[in-house]
Amino acid sequence: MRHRLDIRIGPVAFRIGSAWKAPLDALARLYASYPAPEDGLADFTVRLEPERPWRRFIRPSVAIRGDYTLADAAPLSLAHGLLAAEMGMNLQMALGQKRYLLLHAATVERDGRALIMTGESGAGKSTLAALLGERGWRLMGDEFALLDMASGDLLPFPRAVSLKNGAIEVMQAEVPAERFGPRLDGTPKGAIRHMRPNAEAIDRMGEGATPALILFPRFGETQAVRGVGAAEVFMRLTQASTNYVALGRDGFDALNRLIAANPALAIDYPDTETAVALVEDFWRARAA
Amino acid sequence: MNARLLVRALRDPASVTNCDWPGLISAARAEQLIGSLAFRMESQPVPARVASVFGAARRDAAYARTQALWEAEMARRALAPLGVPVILMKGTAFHAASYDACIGRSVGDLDIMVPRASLDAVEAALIDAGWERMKEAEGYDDVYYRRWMHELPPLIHRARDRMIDVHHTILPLTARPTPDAGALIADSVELENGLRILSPPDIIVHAAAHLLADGDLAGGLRNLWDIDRLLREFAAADPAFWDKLRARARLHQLERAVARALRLAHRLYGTPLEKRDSPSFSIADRLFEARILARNGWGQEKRKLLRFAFYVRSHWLRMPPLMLARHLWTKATRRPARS
Amino acid sequence: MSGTDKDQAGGSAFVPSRRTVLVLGAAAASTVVTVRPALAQAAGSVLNCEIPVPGPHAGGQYIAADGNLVAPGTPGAAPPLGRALKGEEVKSLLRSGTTPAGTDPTSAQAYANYIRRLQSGMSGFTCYASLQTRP
Amino acid sequence: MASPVYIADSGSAVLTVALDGLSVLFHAPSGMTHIVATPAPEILDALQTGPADAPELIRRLRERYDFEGDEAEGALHARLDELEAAGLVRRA
Repeated sequence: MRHRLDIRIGPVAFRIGSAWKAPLDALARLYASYPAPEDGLADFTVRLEPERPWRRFIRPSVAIRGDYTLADAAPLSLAHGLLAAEMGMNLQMALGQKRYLLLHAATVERDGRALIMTGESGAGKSTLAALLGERGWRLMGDEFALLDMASGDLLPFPRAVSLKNGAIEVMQAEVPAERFGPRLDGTPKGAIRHMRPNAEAIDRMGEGATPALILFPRFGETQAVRGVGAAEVFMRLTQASTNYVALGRDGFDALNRLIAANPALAIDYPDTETAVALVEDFWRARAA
Repeated sequence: MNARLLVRALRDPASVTNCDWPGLISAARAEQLIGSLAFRMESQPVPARVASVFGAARRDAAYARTQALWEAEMARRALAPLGVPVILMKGTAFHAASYDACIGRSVGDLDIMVPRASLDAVEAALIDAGWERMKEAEGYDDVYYRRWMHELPPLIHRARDRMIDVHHTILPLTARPTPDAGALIADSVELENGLRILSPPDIIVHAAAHLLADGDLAGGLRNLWDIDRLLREFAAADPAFWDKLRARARLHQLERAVARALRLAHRLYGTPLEKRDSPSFSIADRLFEARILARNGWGQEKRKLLRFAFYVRSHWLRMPPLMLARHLWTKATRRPARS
Repeated sequence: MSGTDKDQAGGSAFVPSRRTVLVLGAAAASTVVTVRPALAQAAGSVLNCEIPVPGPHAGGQYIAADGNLVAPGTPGAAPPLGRALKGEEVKSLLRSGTTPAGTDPTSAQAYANYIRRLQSGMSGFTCYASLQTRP
Repeated sequence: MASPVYIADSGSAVLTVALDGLSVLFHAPSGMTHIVATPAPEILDALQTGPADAPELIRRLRERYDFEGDEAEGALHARLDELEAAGLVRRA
């Protein structure tokens, strides 16, 4: 490949190759303060390449490929190359990660204990985690939680937060401009802007935490809280995991340990500020 | 071409110490050999990150094995009432027999072979047990399969999302060699659970036919790795193996494919051959080798023209010229396919 | 492992301490749910995907109201869409019946049913699966 | 047709964890996880004594439980079909 960039996020190292320079330049700026992987080693390779050879120049379209590729993936325009790179890394995690139990969840940490938030896309977990990450919590990740099956600890995966539509303004009010990537309008998911986590999240990205509480947040509803039974938590977490089935007995044991040791709550919230307040309340109650 | 590095690592794990690790890993993943490589490299000193990639690949291979054997078991349960011989083929067979070739071997679909006369009953029993016809096999393709192919249109299990290919011989009926399906079944070997596998020489003949007389050599590195592992094991277990292999290759009209497979395995993986097989490597052999190695360290396919030539060859092998023309015409006059 | 381990014994964990009433359930009710690989759900958030309607193997066939492929020109059936539907289009078609650009409501219904009947291994299946809401 | 005889895997092949009213099973031979509701675990347990057909299973279950409803055998067949489809029981 013509251009190459290596990035390490938490325990995972990526090698990203691209037929164009621009997407990798944008990626390098976004991940400026992240450590490089040791000796150019990588867990996964991402390739940004033209769908057909001539599409490198004529109406360039970026196909998202790599060690693991999905047949139905549609290409993105070159203007959205940064998003393509992010999607490529996520895709490797979703399809290829077999070292940790991977949960499609956001995690934040305080005093060595982690809060897991999971829900379907659009539930607001990403924004909520990003906001908590600016308000006294350490952001461990907004998209994937990595559960170490031997220790039961969660490992950070603090990739750049992917903010969509309304969430962009919410975070711009909170975070200095230099931590944002370019605003990408008209992507398949609407407007997207990436935000680099703060220095603490990056400096401590090698440091895990013990899970303490599982939340199922849902944005845009009247405020409501209910406890979630263990069987439902089990079902929801297996559905939030791309690799649960492939991990066999180890995954089964790890998930059951996680569920047995942690209370779980479903929260509906009308706006992010309410959610932050709710989280603080639960956390105090959990600590007490 | 990092496929070469992959071949070297499989052949002689100790020889790769300070190499392009990401290139090796990507090439191995693209060729579906990452599990085999991970086991080959298990006792080699490698950087920690590489060791963890290999560790995860070994875990994944264990899952692949469980899944493959379970699909075979579910097919066994579905077909047991019919009382017909059910022969496991390819990767599932290697796992079921615990041949060395199964170490780290990934398995895609379940391939089985049954007597041609039982095809309808087998298909009905599978459908009864939750397998379904795939919608895309309807219409022209379905007719084509049933009339000319060596297998039924693939079925997929509605709950487990796994495909089964039901064969009645090892090459399409339109191909020029005509393997002796009756002999394949008659000489098959029964496993403990009642399922069967082909006899060792027939396993090699089938692997060679699949690699060289049927497809376009996609996955060729893995097929040859299978052949290498199997030959080493079979030859060590049975001093008369080479004679048997020669006889079976002749019986199934696949002497050329078997001989070339042996030369390629010897060339790439150093497979020890019988003294009498002089592996002189022809220009045609070199083309096969180049096609099999057409993968770079980013996991990309290289040598597009050569790949295309082998794709055309695969159709040529399968069909007489007139039929090929009709087949391509039918395909071409359809709505242009999106890829 | 001993058979008396309360949490993890296949054998004795269900021997009740007192006589309980066992409900065998209605013939139609289901008591077994199998955890399936959830690649799809998470892929939805990492992927921009599309679904050809119908897939490349349909070869010009039409799509009946129930989503099945039928011979070209079948009355009441929708012609091939000729383009792939974007993930977001499919989502709004399936959830709220929003007709994709360039289609009429009757055809859109046929396309929706075609997509609902996609199976693993077919073009567009992964995309479709990724758009499913969770129960 | 004679009533088929069913076999379940031995207890060591299945790990069971009870979670508020339901059970999650890890079935080692398939690597699959099943979430099951009553009476599935009770049926699997009753088969641990050895293979049985439906009338025998009902006899075994009656030793431990009272039944609700009278169509026991029909409902039991439906449950056995589900367990068979999941691969948790097989026919002898």
